[in-house]
Amino acid sequence: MIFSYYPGCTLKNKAAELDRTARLAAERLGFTLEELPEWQCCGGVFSSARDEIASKLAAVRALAAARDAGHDLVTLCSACHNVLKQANDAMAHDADFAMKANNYMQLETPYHGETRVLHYLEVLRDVVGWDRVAAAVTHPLAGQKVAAYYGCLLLRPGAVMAMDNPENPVIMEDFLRALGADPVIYPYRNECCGGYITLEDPDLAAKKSRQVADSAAGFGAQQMVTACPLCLYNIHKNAADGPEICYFTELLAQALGVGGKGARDDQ
Amino acid sequence: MQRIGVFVCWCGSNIAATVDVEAVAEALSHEPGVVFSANYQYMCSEAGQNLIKDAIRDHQLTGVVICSCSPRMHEQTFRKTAAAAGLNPYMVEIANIREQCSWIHKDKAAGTEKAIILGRAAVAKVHLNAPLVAGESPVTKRALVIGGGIAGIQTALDIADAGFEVDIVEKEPTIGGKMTQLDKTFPTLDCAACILTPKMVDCAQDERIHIYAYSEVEKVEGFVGNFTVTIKKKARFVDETKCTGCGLCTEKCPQKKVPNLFNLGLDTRRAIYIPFAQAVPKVATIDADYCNMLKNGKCGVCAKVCTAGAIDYKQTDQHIEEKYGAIVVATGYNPIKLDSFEEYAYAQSPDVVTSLEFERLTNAAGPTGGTLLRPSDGKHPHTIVFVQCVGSRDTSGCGKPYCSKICCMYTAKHAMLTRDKYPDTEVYVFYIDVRTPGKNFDEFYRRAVEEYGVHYIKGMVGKVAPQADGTLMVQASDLISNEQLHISADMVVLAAAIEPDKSARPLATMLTASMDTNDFFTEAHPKLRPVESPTAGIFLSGACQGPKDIPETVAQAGAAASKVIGLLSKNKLTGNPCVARSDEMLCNGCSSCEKVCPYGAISYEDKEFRMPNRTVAIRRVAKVNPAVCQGCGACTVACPSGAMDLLGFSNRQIMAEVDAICK
Amino acid sequence: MQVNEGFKPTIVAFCCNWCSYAGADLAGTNRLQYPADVKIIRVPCSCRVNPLFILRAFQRGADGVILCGCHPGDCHYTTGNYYARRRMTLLFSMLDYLGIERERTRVEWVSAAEGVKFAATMNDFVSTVTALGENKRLEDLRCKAN
Amino acid sequence: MQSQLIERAKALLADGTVDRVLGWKAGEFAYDMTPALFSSAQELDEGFAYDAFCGANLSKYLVKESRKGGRVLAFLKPCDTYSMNQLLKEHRILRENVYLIGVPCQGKTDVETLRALGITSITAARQEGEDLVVETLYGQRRIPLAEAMAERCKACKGKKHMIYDERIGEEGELENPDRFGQVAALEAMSSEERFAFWRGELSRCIRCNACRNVCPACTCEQCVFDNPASGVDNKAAATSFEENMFHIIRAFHVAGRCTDCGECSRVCPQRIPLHLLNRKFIKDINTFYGEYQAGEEAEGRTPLTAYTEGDVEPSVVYTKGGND
Amino acid sequence: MTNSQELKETLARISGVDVRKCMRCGKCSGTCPAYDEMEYHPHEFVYMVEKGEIEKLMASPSLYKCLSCFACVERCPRGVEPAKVVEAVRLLVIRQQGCNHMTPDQIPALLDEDLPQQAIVSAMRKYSK
Repeated sequence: MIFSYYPGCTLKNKAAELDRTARLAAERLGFTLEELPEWQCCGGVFSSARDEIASKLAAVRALAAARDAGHDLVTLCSACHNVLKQANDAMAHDADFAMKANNYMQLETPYHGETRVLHYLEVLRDVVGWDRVAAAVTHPLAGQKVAAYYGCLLLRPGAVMAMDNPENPVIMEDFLRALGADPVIYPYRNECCGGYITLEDPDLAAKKSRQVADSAAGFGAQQMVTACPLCLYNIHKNAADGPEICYFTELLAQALGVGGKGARDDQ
Repeated sequence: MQRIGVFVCWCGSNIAATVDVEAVAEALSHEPGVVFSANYQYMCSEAGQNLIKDAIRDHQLTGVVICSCSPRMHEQTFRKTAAAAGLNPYMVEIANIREQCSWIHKDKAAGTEKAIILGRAAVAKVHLNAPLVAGESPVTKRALVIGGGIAGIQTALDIADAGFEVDIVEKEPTIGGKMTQLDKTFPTLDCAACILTPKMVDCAQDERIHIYAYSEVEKVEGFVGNFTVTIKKKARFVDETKCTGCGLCTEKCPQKKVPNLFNLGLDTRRAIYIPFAQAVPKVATIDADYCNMLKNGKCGVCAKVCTAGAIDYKQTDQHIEEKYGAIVVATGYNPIKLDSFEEYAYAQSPDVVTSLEFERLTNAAGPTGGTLLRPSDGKHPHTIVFVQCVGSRDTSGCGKPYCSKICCMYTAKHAMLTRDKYPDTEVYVFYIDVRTPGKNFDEFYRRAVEEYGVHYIKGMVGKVAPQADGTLMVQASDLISNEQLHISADMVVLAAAIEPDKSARPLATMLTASMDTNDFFTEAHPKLRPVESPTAGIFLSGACQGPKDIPETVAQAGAAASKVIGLLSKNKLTGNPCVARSDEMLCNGCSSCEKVCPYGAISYEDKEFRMPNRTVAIRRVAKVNPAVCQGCGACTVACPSGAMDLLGFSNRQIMAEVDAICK
Repeated sequence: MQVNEGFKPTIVAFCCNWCSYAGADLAGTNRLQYPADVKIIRVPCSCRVNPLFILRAFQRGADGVILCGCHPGDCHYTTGNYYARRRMTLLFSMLDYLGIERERTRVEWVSAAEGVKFAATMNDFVSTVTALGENKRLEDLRCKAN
Repeated sequence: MQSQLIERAKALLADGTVDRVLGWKAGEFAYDMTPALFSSAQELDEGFAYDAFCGANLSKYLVKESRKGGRVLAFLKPCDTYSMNQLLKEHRILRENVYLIGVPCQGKTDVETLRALGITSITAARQEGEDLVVETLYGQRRIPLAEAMAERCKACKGKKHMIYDERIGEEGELENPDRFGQVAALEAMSSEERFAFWRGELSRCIRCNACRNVCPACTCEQCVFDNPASGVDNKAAATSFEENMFHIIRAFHVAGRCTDCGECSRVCPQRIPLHLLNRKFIKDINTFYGEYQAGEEAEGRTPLTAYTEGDVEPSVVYTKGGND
Repeated sequence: MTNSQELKETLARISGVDVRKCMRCGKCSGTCPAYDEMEYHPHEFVYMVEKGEIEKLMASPSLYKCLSCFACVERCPRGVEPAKVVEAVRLLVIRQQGCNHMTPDQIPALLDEDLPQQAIVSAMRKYSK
C-alpha cells in the first residue's frame, strides 16, 4: 500500500519527531509513505478569502502531484491537513477558483480535486483498521490515561474535513484504545489552543492552552497527544506543569516497539 | 347547429347606464345560431328566470347565453334555471358585462361595443358546448385514520360520533402517541394523561371505532369514496382477544435489560411489555429483538405464567384488506436526532437531555416517579439551563429550516414548573426569539418570568462542557448585555426541533398525497382548505401537516373529521363535470400529463386498437379518473398531441372565444 | 413612452377562475377604470392556457396577450401556476427570439383581493401595447382582411 | 467497423436473440444512407453499411418496430442514445423488444456539407485517421474530418453512450461543446434584426414536414397540425403566420424533450437552421432551471413537467440583454 | 455610491458571506474562544457589516484577536460563517499600502527556540499582505 506523503515544513524542522515516528510506524504497519518530490510549504492557513489564489497554489500543486502519482495523499500536521483538504474542496466545488488556479499553474492536465486527502489517522482507521493496529501492538500502553487533543484545524470545517463528528470526535480515542491506553474524554479537546496568536498575544494563547490542559488534567489525564505542532508548542509552553504532551505517532511508535518518545527538539 | 337564446340583463341601471342593452340584444340576435334575444331589468329575479325558462321551451333552445354580472355571482342560479326547463345546465354561458364592462367603463359607446364582443364570445363558446353530466361514484361509509395520537383519536371520535365506522391504524402497541409521554400541558397546566386517557378509553369502547394497534398501512388503492387499503398487523406474539392486560408476564419475564422506549431509554423494561398503565388496547407485546424464546427458543416464562393462555410464539404478521371512503393522515412528529449538535454534549453527558426526556423525568409515571433528579447521579439539580431552537430555524443543513412552534411554550412550562416545585433551583432559558402567539400564551410566558423568576436570556449557547466535578459549563452569549456568560449548570435541557414521522414519506407515496421539502403533507389550499390534501378524499390532522400544539391539533382533528363526515354522509359523490378527458386515439401514453397532475387522477392502461388489415396494436393510453380530477387543465397543455382536453373549457371552446374577441 | 394616438389595441386577458378573474371582478366592484380594449377569457387555472391560444390570438389580430393567475404558492390547484410560469417564460422568450416584440406578452399574478393591481396592470399593459402599435409581426393577413 | 457490426448482427440473429436488425443501407447513391431493416444474414451481407454518411438516428423507428412482436436489434451512435432514453422515458419504445448496440462515431458528414466544400459525384467515403477520404468520379479527395463534419457534429455532446445492451468499440468521453454561440449571437441582435433573420429563414419553409417526421421527439400518434378536430390544423404554410406557428409550436412541444440531435436541420430540404429554435429552448432551460440534458436518463421529469417554487418569473424576458 | 457601500460589496466579494442570512441568535459569540479579548464580537462583526459600519471594524484591534478556529463557522445555524467576515475585514486593512499588521523584521524578536515554523508562516499569512 503506497501513499503520497506531504510532510510540511514543520515536520522537517521542529516537529521532526512527528515525521520520524510516523514513518517508522507506517513501515511496521505495512504501508509506505512516498514523500512528494517537490513540495512547498502549504502556508499554514487556508485563506478564507475567495479572491486569494496565489497563496493557495502550493497546496494545489501538491494535490495535483499526488494525482499524477496515482496515490492518495497523506499528511500528518493538522495545519497541512486542513489546508490540503480545503484546497482540494475548493478545486472540486468552486469552479471559479479552480479555473483561476488552473490558469495560474498551467499544469499539463488541469486539476479538479481528483486526489483523496487522508490524515494519517484516517489511514489507520479506514485503510489499516483499528483491529490490525491493535494486533501489531507489542508494548501496549495499558493503564495509561491519555487525553486526545484535537484542536481546531483537524476537524473544522466539519463538512470539508469530513473526518469525524467535529463536536464529538472519536478517532483519536479509538486510536488510543487500539494502543491499549485508556482515553480521557474532556470537553475542550476540540477547542483552540490559541494557535498563531501566540506570536502576537502570548497571554491569550496561554489562557486558551491552560484551559485545555487543565480540563484534561481534571479528568485524570497523565498524558496528552496531538497531531499539531502548534498545539504541542502552546500546551507545552503554557502548561508545562500539566500532563505531558506528545505527538500521537510517538505513542504509536512506542506501542509498536519501533522507537519511543525520543529526541524531540523541544524537549 | 345550436339554437341559442341570448338574455341581456340591465341589472337595474348597473349595466344599463353604461351599456345600451337594447343594442347588445339586437346585435347578438344576428349572431349565427341565435334564435331568441331579449333584455330584461333583472334576469336573476323570478320573472327574469321565468323569461329564460319560457324561451327555452318555446324556442327549443339548445344553448343559453346570459349577459349579466360575473359568473362567480349567478352562474349556479342560471344553470339551475336552465335545468328546471329541461336544458342541460352546462349549456349555459355567462358574458360578464357588469364587473368586467359596465362598472369599469364610462363611455357608453365603448361599453356597448365591448359588451357585444363579450356576448359574441359567449355565443361562440356555447356553439361548442356539449351537455355534461357530472360523474357519480358510490361512497364507502367508513373512514381510516392513520396514526393514533391525539390527532387521530380526536378525528376518529368525531367521525364515530356522527355515526360512521372508523378504523385507527397505529404502529405502536398502544394508541395515545406523543401526548402520553407528556407531563403537563400548556398554558393551563392540566395533566396530559388526565385529559388524554379518557379519550383513549372512549375509542376502545366506541363500537364504531376499530383500533388496529401495532399495525401499519401497506398499500392504498382506489380514489375518493372508494379506497382499498391493506393493513399489516404486526405479530405481537400475544393473542389480543385472550390477553387481559393483567401484566403478570411483564413482571416475570427474566429479560430485564430492554431499554424502555416509552421513557425514551431513561430506564429499562422487560422483553414482554405493556408500554404504560393506561395503554389501549391494554395488551402485552413481546419485543422480538430481546425475547430469548423468540431468539433461541430458551425461556417460555411468559407462556407459563399467563393464565389466559394468550402467549403465542408462533404468531405471524397478518394482512387485512379493508375498504374506506375517506382517509385521514395523523402520523404526527418526532424530535430530531441530535448527532449534529454535539456542541451541546447530548451524547457526552447524561445530564444533557431533550425536552421530551425532561417530560419523562418530571412525570409521576416516569423513571424517577416524578421527582426531578439528574440522570447521572440521581441528585437534585440546582441550576438548569434550557436551550431553545436546537435544530429549528437551522439552514446550515444540520437541522430544520422551520420554526418548530411548540418549543417556546413547553420550555416556559418546564421552567415554570421547575421553579414552582423546586424554588431553590435557578432556571435559565436561552432564546433567539420567544414566540408565543396563541390564546393566553404570552401571558403564560410572562408569568414564568415575572412570577417564577425564570432567567430569560437573549442569546445562544455555544458550548456545553461537562466538567470533571460533574457540572456542566454552559458557555453562551447574552446579546443584550453584550457579554459571554459561563454558567455552571447541573442539567441542560435541549428543545430539539420536531420533524414529521419517518413513516409519512412512504405513506404519502402510497396515497399520492403531496409533501413539502420538509416532509410535511401539503394542504389543498394553505388558507382555505387547510385540512384537506390536494388528493381528493385524503385529509390531514395534526403535526403531519406542520408543527402544532395540542389545542391546534385537536381543532384541526375536528375540522378534518367534519370534512370526512361531510364526505361520508353523501350516498353518491357528484364530481365536477368539467374534468379532463383523454382521446385514446390520439394519446401517445407518454406520461407528460400524469407528471403534472397534482391529484394523481391519471393512470395508464395498455389498450388494443384495431389497425388496418385486421391487425391489432397495443398502445399505452391515459385514462382520467373523473372522480379524482379537479379540472385544472395542467395536463391539457402538457399533452403534445392534443389528446388531453378539458370538458367545459376545451381547446376549441377557448379558441372560439379568442376568435370572437379578436375578430 | 410614445403615445399612439387613435390606435385602439385588441387585448386578450386570460384569467384564472380562482384568483385573477375574481380580482377583475373586484376591480369592477370598486369601479376601477381600465380601457375597454381588454377582453377577459375565463380559464380554470393559468396552467390551462396553451401556447396555441396565445398564438391564435395574435393570428386573429390581437395586439397584446396577458395571462393572469394566482400568485405562486397560492394556486387553487396547488401547482398549476408553477407549470404555467415555466411554459410562459419559455414561450415569451421564444417569441422575443423570433423578433416578436416582447412587450406584447405578459404574465401577472393577481390575487382575488388585488382589484387595484388588476386595474393598474391592465392600464399599464394597454398603454405599453398602444405605444407599440399594431401587431404586424405575428398575424394572419387573411384574418385582417375581414 | 462495418464488418464487425455485420458479424455481431449475424450472431445475434443466429442465436435467436433478435429476429431483425435495424441499420443503414445505401440508397440510390453511396452518400444516400438510409435506415433499413434486415432479417437475414444474407440481407446483411448484401446491404448493411456503416460509414461516414450514416447520420440517421434510428431510435425513432423503434417506436413502431418495438411493437411489432419479436425483438429488434438497433445500432445507436452516442447521440442517438439520448433520443432512445427520451423515448423510453415517454414509454414510446418497449424496452424488452429491442436490443441495443452502441456503435462508435467520429462525426458524420453529409452530401450537402461536402458539396459546399466543392466535392461532387461521390461514390464512397471512409475515415482514415483524422481524415475523411472521399472517392469521387473525378478521383480521391482527402479532407480533415473536422471540416467535413455536418454542422451538428461540430457541436457533438460527446462519444459516450447513454444506454446500450452491448457496446462495440471503446467507451468515449462526454464533451462540453459550445452549442449556444449562434443562439447567443441571435439574442444579441435587435428585435428587428431577429425578426428579419427568422422571416428570411422561415419564409422558405415549404411545410414538407420532413423535420417533424424525422424528429425523434415528434412521435405523436397524430400531430395536432394534421388533426382537423384540433382546431389548429394547417397543412400548408399559406401565410407567414402559419410558418411561424408551426415551428414555434413544434419547438415548444419538444422543449425539454429535444436532445439536440440535429436531425431536423439535417433533413430540411430548404436548409433552415431549425435546430436554432430547439437550442434556444435548451439554452433558456439551462439558464433558468439549471443544466438539463434530455435523454441523459430514461426516467424522471422533463423541465416542463417540473417546477421549483423559486423559478424565475416570465418577466425575466423583458429584463435580459439585447440591443433594444 | 458611498464608501461604505463599496466596502460592503468588496467585503462580500472577498468573504463570499451573505450577512443578511444572520438571524441574530448570537451562537457565534456564545462559541467564540477569544470573546473576552474582543472589542467587537463575532455577531457584531456580522451585524455591523450589514449596517455598513465596516470602517469602525477596520479600526478595531478585534481584527487580530480572532483565532481562526472556525468554531463559529461550524456552529452557526444559518451558515453565515462569521470567521470569514472577520478575515475579510482584516484583509481590507492589510491590503492597504503600509498597513501590514506584522512585518518579517518584527519576527525575530518574537521567536523562541521551540516555536514551530507553522506559527510563523500562519501569522505572516494572517497579518501581512
